[in-house]
Amino acid sequence: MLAFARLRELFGFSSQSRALPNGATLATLWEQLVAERPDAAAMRPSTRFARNGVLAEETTALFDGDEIALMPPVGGG
Amino acid sequence: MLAFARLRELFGFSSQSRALPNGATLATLWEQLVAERPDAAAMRPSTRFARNGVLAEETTALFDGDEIALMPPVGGG
Amino acid sequence: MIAVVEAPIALDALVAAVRTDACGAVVTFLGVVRATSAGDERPVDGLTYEAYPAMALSEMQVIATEARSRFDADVAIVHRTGALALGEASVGIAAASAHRGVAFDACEYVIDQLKLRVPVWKKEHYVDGDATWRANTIAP
Amino acid sequence: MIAVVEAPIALDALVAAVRTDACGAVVTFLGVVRATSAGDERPVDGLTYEAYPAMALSEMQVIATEARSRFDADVAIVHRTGALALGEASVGIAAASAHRGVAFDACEYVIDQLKLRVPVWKKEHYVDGDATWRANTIAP
Repeated sequence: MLAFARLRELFGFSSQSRALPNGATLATLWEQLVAERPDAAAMRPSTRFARNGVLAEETTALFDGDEIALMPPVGGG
Repeated sequence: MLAFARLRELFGFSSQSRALPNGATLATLWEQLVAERPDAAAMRPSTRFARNGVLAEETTALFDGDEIALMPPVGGG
Repeated sequence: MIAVVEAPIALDALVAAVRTDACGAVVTFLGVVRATSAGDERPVDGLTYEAYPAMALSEMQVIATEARSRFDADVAIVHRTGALALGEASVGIAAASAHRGVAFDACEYVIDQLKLRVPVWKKEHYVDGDATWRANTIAP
Repeated sequence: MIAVVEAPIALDALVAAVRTDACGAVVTFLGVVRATSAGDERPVDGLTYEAYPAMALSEMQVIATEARSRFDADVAIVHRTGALALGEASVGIAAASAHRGVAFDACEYVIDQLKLRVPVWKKEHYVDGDATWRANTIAP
């Protein structure tokens, strides 16, 4: 799991591995993260997820070895 | 008097001085040139004149020391 | 040339990457660090850019392919990451085509799409010592 | 920087001439010699450009002033004269502004106006040995 920019600073990691229950989705993962850092809850509307380099909805199921990215609104250019 | 590009090749000069009668205009000058090179007549519709670096109509009166330019359609860029 | 780099962006290399003998026009865009940001009056003394490199590269490649198919123009895109000082270029784009209109259109398309879609983030560092992550505004 | 030059055009120098700390965007245009010309299928192996330098400079200056007042962008314009080979740049333009939209608009305005108004002429030299003075087509 990768976190970028403001989310990286908020969660305190740029890369982290994590075990999830069977049937976990991106929503499951986000709930875990918010349980640890309640002030992250307000970031949910602006956060986008990617699974293996492709944008993904929070209903997306996760599998062993997936690379998940937590991304705030982009600011490139 | 300066001639550029195809007009330079046609008239055979890039720069030339010439005496004109009192009251001469750009039209007078062009008539002199065409008298010398009749095949230039067909170039008249596409030719533009400048007097001292500024575009000028053929009715423009000429004075001693004027720099006249004979210019085909531009092709810069 | 599609790249995310740490080193300064070389404009001539971008042009060389897209120009062919069929091209009559090469349009380039440089995004440079400026002294004030939209919507914030505090003077800026630098930016830090951060990317998700693998996804940034694939998204830039998709945008380049779109530009080629929409505009018949070849494009090169380089985004720089790390700490940038005032006046340094964060992104460089070159678009080459037979005719200038499509080269302009392709270059503008690429920077517009890059700002919307490519996973890169910037933090503005102000002269007063503060810093803020600044998202791109979405055009109306 | 407004110039008519014999030497190759240096894009970095054009950018440096217009960029200031208030600029977030620099757009450049290079017109380059290409292998075929519009409306003629014969392969080109080079162009010769000729200018009326004094008037070309003053007209380029007028266009730069128009670009500044219409678009709030600073522009640099350099036209090269003499014999140019395939791939060499005949004209280079840089436009710098706080925001990218106006930099694109200013750069495109300058090249469009330059092609209409600046007293420069080009002769196309074909691989078959023939050569023709080629005027710019007037946009409809």
